Amino acid sequence: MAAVTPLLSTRGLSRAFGGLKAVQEVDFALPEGQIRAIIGPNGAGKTTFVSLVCGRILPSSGSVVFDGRDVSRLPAHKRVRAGIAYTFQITSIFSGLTVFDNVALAVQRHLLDDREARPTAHALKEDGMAALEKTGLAAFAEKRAGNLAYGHQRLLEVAMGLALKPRLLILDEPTQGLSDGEIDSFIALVREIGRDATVLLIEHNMDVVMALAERITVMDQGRILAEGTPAEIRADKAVQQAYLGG
Amino acid sequence: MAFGPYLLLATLEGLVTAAVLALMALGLSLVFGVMRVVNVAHGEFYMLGAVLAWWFASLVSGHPAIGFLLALILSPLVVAAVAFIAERLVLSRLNYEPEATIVATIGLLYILQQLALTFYGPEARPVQAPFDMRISLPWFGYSAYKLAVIAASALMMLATWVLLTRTKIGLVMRATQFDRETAQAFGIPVDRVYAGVFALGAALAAVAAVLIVPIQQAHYLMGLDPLLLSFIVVIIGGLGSLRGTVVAAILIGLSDGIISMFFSPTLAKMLATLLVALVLVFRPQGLFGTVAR
Amino acid sequence: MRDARSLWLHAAVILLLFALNFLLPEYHRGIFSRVMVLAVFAMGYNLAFGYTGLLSLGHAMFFAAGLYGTGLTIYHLGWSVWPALGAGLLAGTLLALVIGFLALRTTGVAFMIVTLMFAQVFYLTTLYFTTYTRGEEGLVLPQAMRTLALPGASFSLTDPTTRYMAALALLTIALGLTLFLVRSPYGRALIAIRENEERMRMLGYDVFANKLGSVVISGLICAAAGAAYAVLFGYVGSGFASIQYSILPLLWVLLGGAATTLGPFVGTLFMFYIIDTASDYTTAYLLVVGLALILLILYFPKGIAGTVRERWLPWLP
Amino acid sequence: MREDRNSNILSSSGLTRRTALKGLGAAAGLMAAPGFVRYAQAQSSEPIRIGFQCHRTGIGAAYGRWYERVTTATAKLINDEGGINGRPLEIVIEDDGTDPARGSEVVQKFANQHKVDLVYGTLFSHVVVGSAPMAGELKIPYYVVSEGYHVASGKMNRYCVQPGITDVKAQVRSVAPWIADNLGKKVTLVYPDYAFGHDHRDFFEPAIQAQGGEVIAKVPIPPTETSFTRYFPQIPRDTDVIYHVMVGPAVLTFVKEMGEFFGSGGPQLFGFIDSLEAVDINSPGLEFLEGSHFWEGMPRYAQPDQPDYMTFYRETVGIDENGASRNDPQDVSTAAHMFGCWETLYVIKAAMETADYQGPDDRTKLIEATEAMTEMEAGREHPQGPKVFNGKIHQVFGEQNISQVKDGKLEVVHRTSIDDGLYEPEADYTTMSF
Repeated sequence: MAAVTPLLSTRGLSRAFGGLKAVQEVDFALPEGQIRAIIGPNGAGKTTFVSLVCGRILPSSGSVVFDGRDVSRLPAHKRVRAGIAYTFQITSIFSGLTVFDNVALAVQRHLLDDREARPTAHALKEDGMAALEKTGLAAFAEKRAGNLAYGHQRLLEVAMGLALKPRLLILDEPTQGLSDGEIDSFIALVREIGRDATVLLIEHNMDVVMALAERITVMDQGRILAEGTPAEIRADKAVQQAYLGG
Repeated sequence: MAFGPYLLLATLEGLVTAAVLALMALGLSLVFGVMRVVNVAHGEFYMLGAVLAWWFASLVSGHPAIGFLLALILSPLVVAAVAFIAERLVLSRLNYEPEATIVATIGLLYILQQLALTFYGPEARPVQAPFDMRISLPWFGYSAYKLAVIAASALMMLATWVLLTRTKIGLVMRATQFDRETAQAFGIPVDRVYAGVFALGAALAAVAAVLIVPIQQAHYLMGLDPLLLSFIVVIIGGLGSLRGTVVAAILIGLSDGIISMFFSPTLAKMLATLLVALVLVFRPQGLFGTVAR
Repeated sequence: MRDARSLWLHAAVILLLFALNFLLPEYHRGIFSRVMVLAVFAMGYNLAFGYTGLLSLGHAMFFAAGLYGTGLTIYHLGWSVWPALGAGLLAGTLLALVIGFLALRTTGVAFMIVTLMFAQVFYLTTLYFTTYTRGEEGLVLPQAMRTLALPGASFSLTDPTTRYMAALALLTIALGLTLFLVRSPYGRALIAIRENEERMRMLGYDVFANKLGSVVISGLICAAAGAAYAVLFGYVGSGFASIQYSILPLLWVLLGGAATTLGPFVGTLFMFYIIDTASDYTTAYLLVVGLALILLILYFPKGIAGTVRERWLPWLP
Repeated sequence: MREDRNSNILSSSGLTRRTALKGLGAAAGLMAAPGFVRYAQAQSSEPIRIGFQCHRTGIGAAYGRWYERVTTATAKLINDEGGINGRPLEIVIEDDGTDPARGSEVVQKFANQHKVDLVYGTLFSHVVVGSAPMAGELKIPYYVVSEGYHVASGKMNRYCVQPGITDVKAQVRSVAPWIADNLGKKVTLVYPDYAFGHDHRDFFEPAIQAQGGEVIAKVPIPPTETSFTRYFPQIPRDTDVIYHVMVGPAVLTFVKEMGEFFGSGGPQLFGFIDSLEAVDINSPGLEFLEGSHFWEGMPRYAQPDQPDYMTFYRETVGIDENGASRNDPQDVSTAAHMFGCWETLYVIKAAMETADYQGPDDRTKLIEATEAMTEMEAGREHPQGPKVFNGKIHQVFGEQNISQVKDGKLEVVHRTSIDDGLYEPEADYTTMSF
């Protein structure tokens, strides 16, 4: 059991848009159960990298291995069903539907794939409400999602990700635009999620990163610049130069 | 008839179709490109242009060219005015919501058709060509006027191209097309631009109609087929691409004629339509469009 | 709670329509039969357009596939009504599968145009095979063959009451199916695809397959309407495959209210009576129709049922 | 609730109320006359109501307008002459939009709401075929004026009759011998690629072969076409005669482009006037038709030797010597077909009087009386000429005109006999149940 295969790994992962090399030759590994943060300046390729992982875009070269299986050519929806959930950087909820229906869409996907469960109205309700309670949105279940406050919409994003019961949850700048109080409860929420799932977090707010991440990966200009514990990263000269200190 | 002359004939005919189609499609493309409005009534502006052409031409006597020129100037102007009013009264109040504008323009289609039927009547009526000349080729005869239509259409296209790319009006239109909000922020009167574009689009359809009435006749139901064809041209050509529109119009004009050399005509139409549909299926952005959003 | 309310409402509508068979004057009873069949066409269209957000301009081909699938097997092969209806449904469903598979590679306006063109090919096909279809002139199905055999009895579909009841039965099935679908997880997924396709993909949904499913079911319902039209009204002609019959269901649905279960019926009925009433008062009734459309869309942009839902009954499905 | 609306419907059609009033007046006048006492006692003076399914809008509107004018004029005349069985005739008009589905609805409306005695007047074949099933189901007589072969084919039903105009099969067979004798034996057919065109193709080929001629090429033209030049190369060089029959608004283009293509050196032309109904033969571009021949059901231009009843007919329906409206010389009539309305109404009148028609209960008697008709003499009731009715196939047969364009006018050069057009009946409606 010494050499545990990581839940997620990439090898030589690259993606170019026209002449711009957004992600170059990234080798990355994420063991099961970890909360990992990816940081880096704007345009470092963080979002492109996680998009390659979850399949929103396809790589120019390189591979993505999830749970021991090469998923590089798998379309996004199949990766999601394999256990990779992604929450959007820009809030992308179904604003015309109720909060409950938003979550129910994720729950029913999960239930449909689970051989033992069936998407009965009862099971939908139970799992959906559970995800809403976890994120503190249960009171708004019947409200139109588009009418929620911005912070709540961000939480709803997370709740949808959660309801998929993923093995890997990718959060793309989840705290952007949240108030300090909201951030605190958000940190608590992610900690709790981290107990069951592996979390990959893109985050600008260093307080959040330091509070949550077990390890940190730093990206710059499409490459991995450094990787280590929060303390190691804080001490890394190259990181300080490229990012923290400027 | 030998293959060579036959091909020549099919090509000439294809070009005439393409010339008229390109003009009409250009109008549709402008409206769609700038305003994002699917104008189902575009074919009726074409019809109105033809009907008015007959009316203006019948007002004057003397050489047929006088009546024709009068129609060529006045008919597009009147059609543009009608379109302008319709835009101000109806479309602008719908906020250019795509589905709502489809219904509204279908309503407009019914209204224009009924007015034409009531005031113009159900007959097909011709307008005399400004000149009457038959070019005798060794294998067949051909109307010189048809060749003139190709030239006139090319000229109109060129003028539109200059308007769009070389003048301030064109710049304003392109800015509005690119980003409505920003254009507004820069003080561009988006409302007036929209009404103007809608009127211009209708006027182009009317010009196409005036050119065609000496060949085909004005009839109150003449709008539907060209409407469908110009929709196809606009999409195949790629949205907002003037070059694409012209190429697609020629492609569709020619394919129709040339395929019909080899198959029974109805089968040819089926095959040509299927072919164009499949082009679109495998290249949804059209021939010259950038990837659609 | 909201489920029960909407179930009651739909049951009440069906009951009312049942009662109208006995209350309506003969002419209007006949009209209702026809409107119910065409409303099923609109309901099929609504599933693709209203709920899934697929603006097709080619649904006439699915209606016509049902019409011809049923009509030609009766006329040329002498099939009885049930197997002929089966042939119509099969024709429409298969066609929808193929067309959906191709056309769904495109989106937005390109989808609209591609469907329009495929429908045009279908229309020309009905003309090309004039030897069998009699093209635009069409075929009359012999009265004697329009007999519906049920266990223990057989009914002539040329009888007004039978026709009304058959149309009502079809409407009930289509309405029930729509209601069931839109309240099922699948229906929720379709609505969500309309709202935000990318998000659905990232929730693990195969968007293409779901849309294809929607087009196929939509095609099936439209074909059912076409097949029923053939046996109930005894006429099969290529006019039903023309572009006009692709635009009509769009119009009916938008008038009645897109993405509402009852909207298609309300819209079809409304549109019919505008034309019928206007033509009583003026020969220029198209003018009235045109004006009515514009006024409706200006003041009731969500359609009739859509406006009712928005202003008064938010629970309406 | 709908009942009281009826009055509006009638007055809205404008002519119907006038017609009805005049009819009533005339009927009242006649009833005062001694000879009519018998009728006055036996009959009610309730009008006989005829539902006129009219192509007011849609592709048939140009025909529809003239069908309406002729119908109005004929109804007025019949009423002035004392009506039918002493009862005035009232025409109720509904527009079918030249659409088969709407046509079927209109039949329903006539039968169930207007409660007319019969439905009449449809021209376009697809509307007839679309409406006929409903007429059969509602058991209401359906008198069409369509010239299609649909009625004679036996595919309609017992209620559907065509007693006022010869069908296309007979028309085609009538003209074939003359074409073979006078224009040439090698014929190329140009026709629209749908049912109407296919009828011409299928009926003409055997007819010309019987005369020792042959069809050397067939050029079908798709119905959505608006430009035709590219099809002309398919016409073989050794063609003697081009037989052309096109309908719809694009026909003028067709004829014009044919002129441009062939110039003066082309083959002979024989066309069906259907192409140019409601179109002035002197329209710009049609000059090259000079010298070519046309089938005409009834001559458009007044002929020098025409009988008095034809002159009377032309005056009554309001057309001048050029076949245009007397109020507007630009408004050219559909003379070759619209006489069928006149004759059909007179057939209805005759059949009703024979059957002693009282009301809807006598509808089957009316059909039987129509079926029993055989010869119809030329005259006021049948200005187009003598006719023979075949009750088995519900179809009438008449003489046809072949006219030549001379000095921009159509001059009748030959009149076919009824026998030229007769063919073996393929059906027998009289054995079918009501």
